[in-house]
Amino acid sequence: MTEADKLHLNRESLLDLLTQMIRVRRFEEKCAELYQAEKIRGFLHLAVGEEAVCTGVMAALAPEDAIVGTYREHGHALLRGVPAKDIMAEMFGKFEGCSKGRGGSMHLFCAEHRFFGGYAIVGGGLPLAAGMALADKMQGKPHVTVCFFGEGAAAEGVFHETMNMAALWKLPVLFICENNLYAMGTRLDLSESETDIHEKAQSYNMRSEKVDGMDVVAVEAAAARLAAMVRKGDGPAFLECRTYRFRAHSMFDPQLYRSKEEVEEWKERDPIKRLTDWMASANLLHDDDVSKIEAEADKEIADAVAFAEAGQWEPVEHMTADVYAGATS
Amino acid sequence: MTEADKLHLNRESLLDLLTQMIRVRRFEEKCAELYQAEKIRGFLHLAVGEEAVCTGVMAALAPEDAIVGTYREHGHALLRGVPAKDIMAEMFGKFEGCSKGRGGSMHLFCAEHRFFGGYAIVGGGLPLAAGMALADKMQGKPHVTVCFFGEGAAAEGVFHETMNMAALWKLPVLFICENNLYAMGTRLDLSESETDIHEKAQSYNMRSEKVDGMDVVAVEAAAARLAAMVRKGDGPAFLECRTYRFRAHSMFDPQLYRSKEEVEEWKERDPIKRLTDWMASANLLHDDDVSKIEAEADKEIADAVAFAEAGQWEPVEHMTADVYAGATS
Amino acid sequence: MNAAKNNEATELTYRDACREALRDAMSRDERVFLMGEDVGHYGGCYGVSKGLLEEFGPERIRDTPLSENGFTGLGVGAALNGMRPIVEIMTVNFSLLALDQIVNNAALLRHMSGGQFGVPLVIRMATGAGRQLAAQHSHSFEGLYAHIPGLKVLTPATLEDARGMLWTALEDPDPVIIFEHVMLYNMMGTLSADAGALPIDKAAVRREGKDVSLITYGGSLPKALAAAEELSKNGVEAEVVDLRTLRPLDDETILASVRKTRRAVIVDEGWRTGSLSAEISARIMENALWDLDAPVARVCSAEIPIPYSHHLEEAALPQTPDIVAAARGVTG
Amino acid sequence: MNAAKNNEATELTYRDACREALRDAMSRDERVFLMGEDVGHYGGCYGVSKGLLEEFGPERIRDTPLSENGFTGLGVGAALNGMRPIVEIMTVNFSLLALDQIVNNAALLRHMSGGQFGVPLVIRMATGAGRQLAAQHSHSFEGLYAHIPGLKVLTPATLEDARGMLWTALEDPDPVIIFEHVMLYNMMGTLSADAGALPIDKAAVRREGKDVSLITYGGSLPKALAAAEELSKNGVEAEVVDLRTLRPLDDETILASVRKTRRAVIVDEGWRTGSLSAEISARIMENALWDLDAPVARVCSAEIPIPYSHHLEEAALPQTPDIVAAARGVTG
Ligand SMILES: Cc1ncc(C[n+]2csc(CCOP(=O)(O)OP(=O)(O)O)c2C)c(N)n1
Ligand SMILES: Cc1ncc(C[n+]2csc(CCOP(=O)(O)OP(=O)(O)O)c2C)c(N)n1
Ligand SMILES: [Mg+2]
Ligand SMILES: [Mg+2]
Repeated sequence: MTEADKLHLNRESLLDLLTQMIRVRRFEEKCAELYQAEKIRGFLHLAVGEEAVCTGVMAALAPEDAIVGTYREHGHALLRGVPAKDIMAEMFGKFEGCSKGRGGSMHLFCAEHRFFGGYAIVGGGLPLAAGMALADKMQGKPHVTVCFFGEGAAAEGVFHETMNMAALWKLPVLFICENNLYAMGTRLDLSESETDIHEKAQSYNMRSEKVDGMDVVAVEAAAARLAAMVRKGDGPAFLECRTYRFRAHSMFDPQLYRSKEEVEEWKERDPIKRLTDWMASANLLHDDDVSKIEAEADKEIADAVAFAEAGQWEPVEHMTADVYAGATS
Repeated sequence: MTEADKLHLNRESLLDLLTQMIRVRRFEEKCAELYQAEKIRGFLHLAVGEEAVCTGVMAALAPEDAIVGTYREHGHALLRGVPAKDIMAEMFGKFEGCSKGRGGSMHLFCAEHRFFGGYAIVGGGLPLAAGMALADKMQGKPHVTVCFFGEGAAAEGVFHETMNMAALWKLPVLFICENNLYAMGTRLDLSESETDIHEKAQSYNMRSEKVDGMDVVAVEAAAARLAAMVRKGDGPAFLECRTYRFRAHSMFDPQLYRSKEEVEEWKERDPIKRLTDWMASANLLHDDDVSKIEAEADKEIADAVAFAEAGQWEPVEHMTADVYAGATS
Repeated sequence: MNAAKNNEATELTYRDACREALRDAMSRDERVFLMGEDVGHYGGCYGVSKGLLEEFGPERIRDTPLSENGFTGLGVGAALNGMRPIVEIMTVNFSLLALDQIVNNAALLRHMSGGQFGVPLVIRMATGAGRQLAAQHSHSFEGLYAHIPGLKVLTPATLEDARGMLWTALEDPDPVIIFEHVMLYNMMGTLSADAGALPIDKAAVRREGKDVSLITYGGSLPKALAAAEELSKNGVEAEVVDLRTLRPLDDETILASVRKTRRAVIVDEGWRTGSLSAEISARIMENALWDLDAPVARVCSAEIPIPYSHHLEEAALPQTPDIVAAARGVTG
Repeated sequence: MNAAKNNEATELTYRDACREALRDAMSRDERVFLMGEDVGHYGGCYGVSKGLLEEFGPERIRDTPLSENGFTGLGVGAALNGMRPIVEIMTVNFSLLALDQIVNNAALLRHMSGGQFGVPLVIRMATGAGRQLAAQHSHSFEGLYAHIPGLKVLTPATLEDARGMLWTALEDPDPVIIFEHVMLYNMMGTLSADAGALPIDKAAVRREGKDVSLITYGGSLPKALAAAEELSKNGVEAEVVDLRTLRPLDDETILASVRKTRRAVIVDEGWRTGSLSAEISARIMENALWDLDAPVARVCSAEIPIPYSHHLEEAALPQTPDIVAAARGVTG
């Protein structure tokens, strides 16, 4: 992080970032357990190791901003304010879930917090986010639509179609590329002739930057700066966050495509560890801070699990509701 | 054209370029007439004004190279060696046509000359061309696949998907962008945030250049140079040819989107006029050269029209042939 | 072309009726805008939106780059976030490029989000053959769209419907796809000056008859009506049912007609196998089998890429004589 | 897993059978290569191609970027120019991104070029629901592909077919799409060591019966067979027809069975409206109406985006009890 960024740092805001990252980490670790226990099913994509990205970006946004995410979006939903219990119930497939149990891990939605989903077609959320931004612009609303996606999406044609239209029409959208170097088992340099994703956005004449995605403070600073520009009407912006997932792509993945050493190397840069260490070295961390945060997170998560456990199954007769508004199909 | 290019110019090769451009021009002007006479139907897209591109590029290729074109491909087919009569019969919808009358103006095909078509989904020919190049590469064949398309195609997602894979896998494909500044009625700057198309290809780390598409000698020189590199195994290359169509997009187009003045300005740069003038000024043109070329072209075209007129209609019973190999569906 | 405030009839084309519908929608509701390739400066590939750019400006008559999946996705997003976009896709073949956004996003969103988010998007496109545009511009995929839950699919075949179904579609909270058959654009007719919104969930009996039901939609309606006239000369009175909406299908109207006539011919420009006509036949099988005096017949397109040459294109498509023959087959 | 040169039977999964088919094809013909997302280093999304990268190298087991329309188009081009590509699309929902290349290029090219150019391309993809993968990963679009002239559509539902249909598909001069149902991958069975190529134009009667025909394919075959066993307990002998190939349909086998049993239930995991089941019903209507003792019935998926929660997913799909009930309905 730069000196300028550091100047605005205080214990309170750093503790908050740490708290949020730990909440996400603990939540996802619990999900992994619950998957083993067969409480959560389908595809489960964890972002352990990547918490600095959603944490930093979410800290930079306003409540009226809109979020579009991928199938790896637990942290994004949680930090956006979707209650842990609603997310957990969703992953259990319960009616109390934030998508009534119909979406599961990959399709979290929450209108109240302007969390527009959870999309599992790689790249599919991008034009949708740009369209939301177009709507805001046409309606004169000063909001930002924030669109998260992995670097794998950059190969999809619709990525480019969206970059072009967003730049051409100066749409108020902030693209956040979570570049964790792999798309499932495909390493970036095996799938892109140009691996510097933020340059791709630049080639559309869009403001585009990269940031160390393992440094939550840097992510927050960059996201805040770019979001402010977008909000001002300067058109879209793009932020590539270089990060890494510590766990498998999904629960089915034997990870044949990368070495244990590589994973261990990246774990050295664990964003939680890094912030904790830095705060400690700067005397901003009290002895029991982390354990308190962890305890609170665990409590929240335990409550969420209990809530999910106690939840109902949507009555089968409801199955055909919501295919169309106000009708059973 | 540069001095280096000029050095290799002689009367014979220049006359040939002039001859080819005039053939294409006369052929297309006849098509326009025949459209008015309702002999040719459907969509007819003429490339009058753009002849230097197909003429220059075709002059640079080997017979084993493969061509993939668009719906604006009469000149390409003709200069590739597809007989004028086969093309004309195709446009008449006759059984003797190069696609048996099933394709019409937009879908010319000729296996003998490795003219792989005639595609009318904008951008649709690009991955197909890259796949042909992949096949050549895997089979160790030293051929180049040449893919023509308009600048409008650069907005399609599949353009980018193709650029990426072609560059990533170093495929022997030469992309020729015929940038005539308009996609139907949409001016380039109203559809692209970055209007320098050759830079788009560059952003995939592909060798990419632009050339004055109204200068046939320059086009030939650039295409020959790039084709040689591609053939050598240096991977794909991209050539943007800046050109202009003098006529409407298709025969239905009232051209509301551009001014007569703009068209007139570009007509000043007519590639045929330009080469004629330059050859004359360099004393490379004899007095009756042009009229002789025109007369020969007109003869060829008249024969083609007569052939097409005399052609048969494919028997209706054949209609279901060729949906699958060796079967009526 | 400004509609006077009375019900005097004007003479105009189907294309004009489409344009009037657009103009009306744009005037009524600020949230409505039109987006697609060449809808603005060019005036629309088929001239439907000519003049609207001048009237409503480039923000609301928005020319897009050639990016079908992209701009359709932008339409989905804009609909999600308060606007009422009309996305135009030039030709149904190109819509395959946008199918991901239409199916995987627009159609699924409401259900998948537990009912929280809806997509009030209208997509218009030209469909069908008859203009010698050959294989990549001439198909009929409306039956394919009618397979997708979450979508509604309209096929206006008259000037009234071209004028009247758009507004109802825009008021619908869910994605609606409107197919305009290319051969209808030049069709002349009259429209009452106060012509307005029409329902989008009902089929219409365009001609009453007692001997056989000709069930059709879109570009085949005029052919079916002509066939009915022809049949009438030989004393066969055909009832012509215009589906108008392919999803949801108006079973009631279809079955009532078949129960009355006891014979049905379905006319559908789609390729026969797996076309919408199969679904209608299956529904009749399921609901009115014992009312039938003959097997339900289908007149569809030949299962070939539509050829350029005029005689083959004509031969590939359902034509009035084919309909007459099929009707004679089931009534004979 | 190297097949010994005798006909000893090996115990393996459907997934293994798919892999054996790939390995066999790659070994037989140098022109064959596999291309798709994560087919190489990851080992295939569903593990089908695990180990093949090591065996055949990265040129022939080619990991692609996430570019469905692009790499499918590359497959079309490679097929046009002398290779025999197998393109893998992970899941049928993603194939909508590639539909333009599949329909507008692969399917049309031979006819549109006057017979000059063919596309000997094989596309494989996973289809169907049952793994709680929710709305964007669980649909069944094989009926949609079966609508397209120029394509052939295969749905191997047994180990023998998974092993035997690929090679025949690769020998075919035209584009062939193979659908592998996700719920079949773990199915165990035995395969004779000399199992080899099988025809791709014939349906198979998997169980003989005289009282009702259960006509199905793919992931629904095991369910139909289970239903037949169940029905048998009550003295109803169901004949189970496995379509195997959805385009072209083997009318002869279908109609022979229906003419024999005089009753039919079609089981199809596609959404009911406009599914392949409708086409089969319509063909029975057209060719065997007077042989029927009851209306042809259909058991299909509920017309909803497939939900994540287990109980709703189960409820949305055709299940054995539904098939039993439908068969009782038409035989009762
Ligand atoms: C269009 C599409 N193609 C393929 C897939 C299968 N798939 C799911 S996630 C994934 C990898 C995506 O990688 P990336 O975008 O880098 O995101 P990450 O998973 O690394 O967060 C793939 C190939 C998909 N869901 N959608
Ligand atoms: C995918 C697709 N979208 C739209 C069209 C309709 N269309 C045909 S040509 C054209 C303009 C293409 O412009 P460009 O690529 O610049 O080529 P040009 O016509 O100028 O040679 C359009 C929009 C199409 N054929 N295919
Ligand atoms: Mg990634
Ligand atoms: Mg152009």
